Amino acid sequence: MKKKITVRYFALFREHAGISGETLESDADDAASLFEQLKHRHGSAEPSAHCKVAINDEMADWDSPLSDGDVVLLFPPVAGG
Amino acid sequence: MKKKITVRYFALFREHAGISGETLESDADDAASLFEQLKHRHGSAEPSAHCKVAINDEMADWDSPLSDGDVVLLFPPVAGG
Amino acid sequence: MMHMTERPIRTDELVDSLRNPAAGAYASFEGWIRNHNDGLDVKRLEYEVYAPLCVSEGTKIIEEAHARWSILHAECVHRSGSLEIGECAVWVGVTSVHRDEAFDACRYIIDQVKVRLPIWKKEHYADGDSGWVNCERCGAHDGEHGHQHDGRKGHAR
Amino acid sequence: MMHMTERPIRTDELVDSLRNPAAGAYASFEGWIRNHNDGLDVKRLEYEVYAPLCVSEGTKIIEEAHARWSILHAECVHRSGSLEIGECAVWVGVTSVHRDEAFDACRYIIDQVKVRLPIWKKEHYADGDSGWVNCERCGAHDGEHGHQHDGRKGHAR
Repeated sequence: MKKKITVRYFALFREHAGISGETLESDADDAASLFEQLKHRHGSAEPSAHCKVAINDEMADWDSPLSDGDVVLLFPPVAGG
Repeated sequence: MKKKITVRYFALFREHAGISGETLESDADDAASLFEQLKHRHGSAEPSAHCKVAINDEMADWDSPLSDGDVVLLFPPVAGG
Repeated sequence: MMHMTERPIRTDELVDSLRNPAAGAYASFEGWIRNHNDGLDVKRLEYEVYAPLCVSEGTKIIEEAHARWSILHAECVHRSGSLEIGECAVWVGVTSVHRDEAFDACRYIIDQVKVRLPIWKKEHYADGDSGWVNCERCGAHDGEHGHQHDGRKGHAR
Repeated sequence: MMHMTERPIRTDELVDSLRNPAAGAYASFEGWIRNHNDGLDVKRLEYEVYAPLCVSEGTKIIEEAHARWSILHAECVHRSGSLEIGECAVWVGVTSVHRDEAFDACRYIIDQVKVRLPIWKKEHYADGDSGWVNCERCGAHDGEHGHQHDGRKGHAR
């Protein structure tokens, strides 16, 4: 089932995508699937343990389910030092 | 053999002795013996592991030998915190 | 509390906000912009942040520190935007009755802030080049996405 | 370097003396005069020091820290004389490239300073009484020397 998802890209992901965010239709069940579907955008080959995701301004796991209307934030690895 | 030793008392030891220092003749071979001889002054029963001694402005051990003319500093335990 | 700011961090004012007659120990940490990284000559850094989550996650970290150690106050402030060499990027301050707790909580907070807050830094080098720091751990491989690489860190100029 | 001072410790000026474009981390510790100790209401503290040995032993401690960790600068300043509640009695500041070393060296320096420097503190209590802190560990027993005791810490009023 198609859901309306708003995606926001940060830092390197934003530079790769050339946009800071977009709203799209997706049948992805979880955050990992969405990340995979959007790899042509954010430029990362796979959901790495070092990348993070937030859903509706809460940190989330990659296997978190997605619902219609969710705002998904895709975070490349943080600087860490 | 008698040696001329200058002793300085600090903090509690100075308050006990009622003087900050004195020059005296002593036959003490080491700092521990001198400390023992002066217990009526500094008020401490024995050279405790928590008390320290310095000889001629260098930290010293209790078994350090004493020489004629030495300046011996008797330190009660430091505040430590 | 966790705070984000685009303005210089005034640590003298921040420490005043922690003063408390019951406090015997104040441990603090500051991260400063240094002029080199991985052998490269750094001219300035840009911090991109997602402030809402920085504040909520940072506040969670500080609450964890309070739960774990007997401390009086703990605060953290992080900069965003463009920073010059020597500027303070992050400050953590912790007070407690005795020093053990202040040290341990201060260390915990900066360690967690560094790995959990959505903050990214882009280094600008002496030769005009730039690169996102640490992004190579992400799994973004050269050639899989159609942008220019400088070959140094696998990232865009 | 180790410094002793009878004047208020200005940590803002001290941290400026450590600034270095190569430094990425600044860890610091301050000991503040707190208003209580062992359940007693403290009004002020007097620090008696033997400055020549404080400086030489403190400098030795800082040299040990330099030998043990890769740090850029380390400084320590300790007050002497009469201090009010909230005043800074001791400051340690350490800079390094990365934070591990700054934290570890800072902790080492304050721990060693507290046990090795000839510094004694006398607390003055709300009721007018006073006592040397920690002196009970010394082995000075009540009644063996002819002075007044207040029975609290085994020490003179």
